[in-house]
Amino acid sequence: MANEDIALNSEQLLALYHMMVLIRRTEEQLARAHQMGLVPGPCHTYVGEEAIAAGVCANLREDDVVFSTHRGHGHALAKGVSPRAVAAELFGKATGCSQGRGGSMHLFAPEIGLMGTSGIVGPSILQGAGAGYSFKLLASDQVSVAFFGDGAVSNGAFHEGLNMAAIWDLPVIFVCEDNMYATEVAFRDATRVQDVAQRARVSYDMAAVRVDGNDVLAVHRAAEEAVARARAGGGPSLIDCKTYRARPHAEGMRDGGYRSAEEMQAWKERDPIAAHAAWLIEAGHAEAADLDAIEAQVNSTVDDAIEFARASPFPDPSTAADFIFGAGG
Amino acid sequence: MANEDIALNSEQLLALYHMMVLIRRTEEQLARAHQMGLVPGPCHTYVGEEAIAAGVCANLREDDVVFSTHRGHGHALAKGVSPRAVAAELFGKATGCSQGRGGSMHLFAPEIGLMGTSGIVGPSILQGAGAGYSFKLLASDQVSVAFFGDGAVSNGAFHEGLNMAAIWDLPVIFVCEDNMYATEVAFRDATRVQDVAQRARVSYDMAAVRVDGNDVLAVHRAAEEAVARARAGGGPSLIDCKTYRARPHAEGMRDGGYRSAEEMQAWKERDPIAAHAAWLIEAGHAEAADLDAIEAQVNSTVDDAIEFARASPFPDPSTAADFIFGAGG
Amino acid sequence: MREITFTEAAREALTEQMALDPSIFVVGEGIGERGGNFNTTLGLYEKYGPMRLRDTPIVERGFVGMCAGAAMTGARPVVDFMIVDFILDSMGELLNQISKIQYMSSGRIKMPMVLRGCIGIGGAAATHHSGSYYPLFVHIPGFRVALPSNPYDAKGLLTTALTGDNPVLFLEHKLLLNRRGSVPEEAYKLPYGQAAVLREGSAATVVALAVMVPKVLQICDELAKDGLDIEVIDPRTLAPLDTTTILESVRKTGRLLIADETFGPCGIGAEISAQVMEQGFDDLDAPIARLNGAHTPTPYSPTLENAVIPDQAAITKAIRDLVAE
Amino acid sequence: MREITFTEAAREALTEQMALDPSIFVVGEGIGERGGNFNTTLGLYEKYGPMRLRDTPIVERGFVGMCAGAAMTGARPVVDFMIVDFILDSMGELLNQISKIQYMSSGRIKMPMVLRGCIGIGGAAATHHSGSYYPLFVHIPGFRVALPSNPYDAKGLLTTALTGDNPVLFLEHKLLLNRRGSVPEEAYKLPYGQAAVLREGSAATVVALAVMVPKVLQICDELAKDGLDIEVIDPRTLAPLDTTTILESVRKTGRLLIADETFGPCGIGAEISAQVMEQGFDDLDAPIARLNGAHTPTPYSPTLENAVIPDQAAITKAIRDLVAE
Ligand SMILES: Cc1ncc(C[n+]2csc(CCOP(=O)(O)OP(=O)(O)O)c2C)c(N)n1
Ligand SMILES: Cc1ncc(C[n+]2csc(CCOP(=O)(O)OP(=O)(O)O)c2C)c(N)n1
Ligand SMILES: [Mg+2]
Ligand SMILES: [Mg+2]
Repeated sequence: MANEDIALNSEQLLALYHMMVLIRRTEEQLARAHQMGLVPGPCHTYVGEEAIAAGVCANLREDDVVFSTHRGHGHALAKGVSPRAVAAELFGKATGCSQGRGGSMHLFAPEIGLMGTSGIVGPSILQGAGAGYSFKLLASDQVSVAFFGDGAVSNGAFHEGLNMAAIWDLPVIFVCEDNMYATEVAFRDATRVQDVAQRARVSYDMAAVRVDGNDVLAVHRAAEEAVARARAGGGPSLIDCKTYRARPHAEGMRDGGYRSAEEMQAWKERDPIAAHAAWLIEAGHAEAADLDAIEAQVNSTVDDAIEFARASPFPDPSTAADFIFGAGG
Repeated sequence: MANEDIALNSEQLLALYHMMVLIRRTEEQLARAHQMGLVPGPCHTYVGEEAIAAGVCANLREDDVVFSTHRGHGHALAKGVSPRAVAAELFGKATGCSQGRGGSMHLFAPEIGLMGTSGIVGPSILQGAGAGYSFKLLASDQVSVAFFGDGAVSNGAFHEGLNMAAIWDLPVIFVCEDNMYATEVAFRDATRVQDVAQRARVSYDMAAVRVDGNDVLAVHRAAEEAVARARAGGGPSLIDCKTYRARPHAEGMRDGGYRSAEEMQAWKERDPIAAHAAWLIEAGHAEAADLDAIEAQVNSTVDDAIEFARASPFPDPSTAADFIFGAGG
Repeated sequence: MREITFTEAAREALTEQMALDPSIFVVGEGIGERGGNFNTTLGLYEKYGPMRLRDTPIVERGFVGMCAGAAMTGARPVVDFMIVDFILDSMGELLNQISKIQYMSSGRIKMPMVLRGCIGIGGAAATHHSGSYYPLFVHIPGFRVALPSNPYDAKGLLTTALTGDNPVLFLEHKLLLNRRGSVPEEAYKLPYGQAAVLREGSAATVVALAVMVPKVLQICDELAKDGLDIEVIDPRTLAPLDTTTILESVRKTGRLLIADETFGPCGIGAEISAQVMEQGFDDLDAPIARLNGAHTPTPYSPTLENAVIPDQAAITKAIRDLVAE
Repeated sequence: MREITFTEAAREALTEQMALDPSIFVVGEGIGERGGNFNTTLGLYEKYGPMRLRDTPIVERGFVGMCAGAAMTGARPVVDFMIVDFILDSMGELLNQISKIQYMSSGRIKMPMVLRGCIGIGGAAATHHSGSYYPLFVHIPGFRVALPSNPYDAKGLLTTALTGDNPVLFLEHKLLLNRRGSVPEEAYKLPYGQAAVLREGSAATVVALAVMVPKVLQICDELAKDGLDIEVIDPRTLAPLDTTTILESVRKTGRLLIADETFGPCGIGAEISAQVMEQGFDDLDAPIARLNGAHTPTPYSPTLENAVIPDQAAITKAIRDLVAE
């Protein structure tokens, strides 16, 4: 656990903990709801990877923007979308953040900078670059964050998106969540070079750093630097976060076969929440009771969110084709 | 001019010269024909870049395959397509290598391994990888060559194609013709990293070398190694050839504005044909008269080709929709 | 005859042809050891290993373009998209290369390639996993498009695709995958461009596509109880499209409805309607009708999802309206 | 009124709106200092510099996806494809993202984006530089599609596109670029979904698209000398499509031909035919006819190229046949 030069105060350190626990509990409840048939569509959870969304988004303003993936619940929550709005969306309810149009893979809350999660691998990188283009064009100091998995690294969108951001010096932070697998295809089989940060540096001349994605402080520090650089007009960065997903690719899918029990166990021992909890206590930022209190508070928030989702109405079928077009030609 | 360790005999060295001159004269005549309205469509010449096609293709067997670009006359000739078939194709005649269907950007001679030039930037890289896949699957020792320009390097096809060839160890030689411009967009504006060989090594872990693309012997040597590696099952290579196009992007387009007279002049002094001629004489492989004889022979071949093209019939309009489908479902 | 599912039937075609033709290989995400997200390649990796069952990175454009090169040089690629929405990143390779190379090379290069994937709306898959897209490939010259509605057709049409020279889109509606039907154990080919008359009738003709076929057939059984005999035609392939069979039917019934889950504008229904107009105008006793899904991206929530597809009530009404015209 | 070319008219619209709206920027290959391969941005780089006239590497997918993100966050991108065939590499971004984001976000994110490029067959450009593709964007929900046939419409439709919230395909037939016409100097908007009746007549209605408009008009002037008065309609936008004007005309003439250079199957002619069938069946005195280019990749040689497009003789014959039916 990185603990040199921690510039964060206890409140901020506990906020990171709070966010990670919030994501974890929400995901666990959504997984349960999925098993019970309350989530009608697919559900990709973020369990095990919470440190990344929490560590990155803690550095963002509300008017900064995030473009996310099929595994986007954690990004949505960390960007400030309420657990109610996320849960209701997965339940297919009118009160969901996408009014029931989207589900797990299409979460939208543009008012607070969540510009969408996506069922297609790749576009978040390009759209993230494009928001950076907007901000530079309009002389805003907003920044843009594009999350993507190791599965996107071999895709042309990675190559084209990073290159554009680099040559035009765009205020974008590319966050690679390398959890070693794309569904069941191992990253080591998808490319010979898994050091994504090195590729960003050598092929695109982009500032890039590789961090332990299960260490929320390491992620936070890398993101803080990257955000500051982008906001100051210093151009894009890439943060290559090595992590692991603790649950199957999607709820209801098998989890064995392609990865070993030992591997899963080894990563379980590196759980980002447990590690941060231990560090908080050790470093004197909190006592066990403080963490228990956070846990309790989160549990009631998430229970409320699930209950809200359950009780909310389904969208009115007559609205199914609304909003395809905006104003004008 | 690289002259250490030349493993080629005089005949081979003169053959390289012959091929370069053949390409040059054919291009010059096609450019003239274009000005006269005899080439009805676009015409991108290879003048100034002859050393690359000549140096690479001299290492290929007839059953090896080449996938080329919009600037593909040189590749076609070097792969063995007759000047008659190339010229007639550009004239839109039934005797052209694509029977008049293709023109400058769609030259096909699959019988001798010219699998097509392309009006779209990028696909040659992917198709080249795919032929390598075939050869590996079918346990053939054929190899595949994909030519592409600096303009293709930032495209997703480069990233996806090189990566696939690398992870699956395919017998493919990627030949980048970096002539510093894509139409009028400079390579230095298209990416911050113009060392394409380094990118191939670092991002895809592929054998790669950077060569003077105007030095036919340097290109030949690099290609010889790459072909031998591919044929022996050693996987793909990239050859990054730095070169310059001596004429406008396409015939009829302006050539000033985006590049300076000094730059053009400096490269003119590095003309690959003149350089090879000087070296051949200096190294005692030929006398001026030998080169003159080659020149004379080429001139008559090319005159014949243009005359053949001019005299050939246009295709029968009733065949315009033939050959869309092959046999079966 | 034994009954097997749609997926099993298609897999049987693939298995048989892979045994016969060593140049066939499959690419896709998870089609190797995993056997495919929809079990399209289950058990094949163990037999044939990674060169013939090639798990890929997520590079749809890349592997489609790669397969084009492979098809041009003696191999016979099968691209398994899992969900056909992922095909869109490869449209350049498909529309500008794969569909054109036989033509541009004057038939000297073949392009034997199968492009398969699941289509259709269902299961709250939402808008990135619910597309169909077949009208796009009918519009562009150079593709064969197969749209089987049952296990028998799935096996026969896939076998034809795996033995011909052409790029074939083989599209599997996700709600049909587990449907069972009688399928011969031996290999057989079904011709492209030959529709199936699945039900004879005289009151009207319904051309139904993919998942609409079983839906329409069931409704017509109900309508028959009211004395309405509807003829039901499944074109089975959309390119080529068997207009002859449709025209013959319309000559008899005078009325035509095309029922298609995907979008109406410039869709298959429009094409069939225009062709029947051109060649069977005098046979028509009523305007040709089209029934399509709503012209909107596909929403997630079941209440919205149900609202965008033609349901039983809508189909029944469309047929009754047609007959009443 | 002064006469200017199609290209000048469209450039004027862009120039005017760029002056008014600092969030407009253009991306493309050679649209910066060079002013665009077709002079679409000539003179603008000097005024606005590289952030607003952005020369790009050859990354069609990349810059289209990039522009999606820009449009979502307050900018107004204009993507200049030069030749629209290059659009195909970006179909994933277009069909799965750009057309869907307003819908998926329930209208909270706008997608103001213009996608422009040259279409059409001509000049022996061959198969990679001769495509049109508009039926694809009419089939998929979420796009506006403008297909101007003259300078006046070009300026008005582009101005509307540059001031609305939606993704607009603005397609410029390469053989129309140098045609001249009267164009007001001030800015004006033309509504989408409003066809123009360019010639009144009673013998038959011809709906003509893009380059077919001047061709058809010229032929109809000839036919008028034989006493044949043909009504000619230019839909101007294909999405939305003004069926009302077409139906009104058919009510009068009873006969309809759709003349379109690009492919027939699942094309615009099919859609118009099907709609008129559905809503104007009783007005028809003859089957609706379609005239399209041959369903083949575009060949290079002039003799072949001419054979795949509907020429004067074919158009004349199609109109005469229709009237004679
Ligand atoms: C273009 C595209 N191809 C295929 C898929 C199917 N798919 C969904 S998630 C996924 C794996 C993604 O892996 P990665 O990017 O590493 O993210 P992770 O699931 O590991 O978080 C795949 C292949 C898709 N969504 N988009
Ligand atoms: C996908 C695509 N986009 C744009 C074009 C238009 N175009 C034709 S050649 C060219 C420049 C190519 O540059 P490069 O690859 O460096 O080859 P060079 O012409 O220098 O040999 C461009 C942009 C194209 N053919 N394909
Ligand atoms: Mg992953
Ligand atoms: Mg170049």
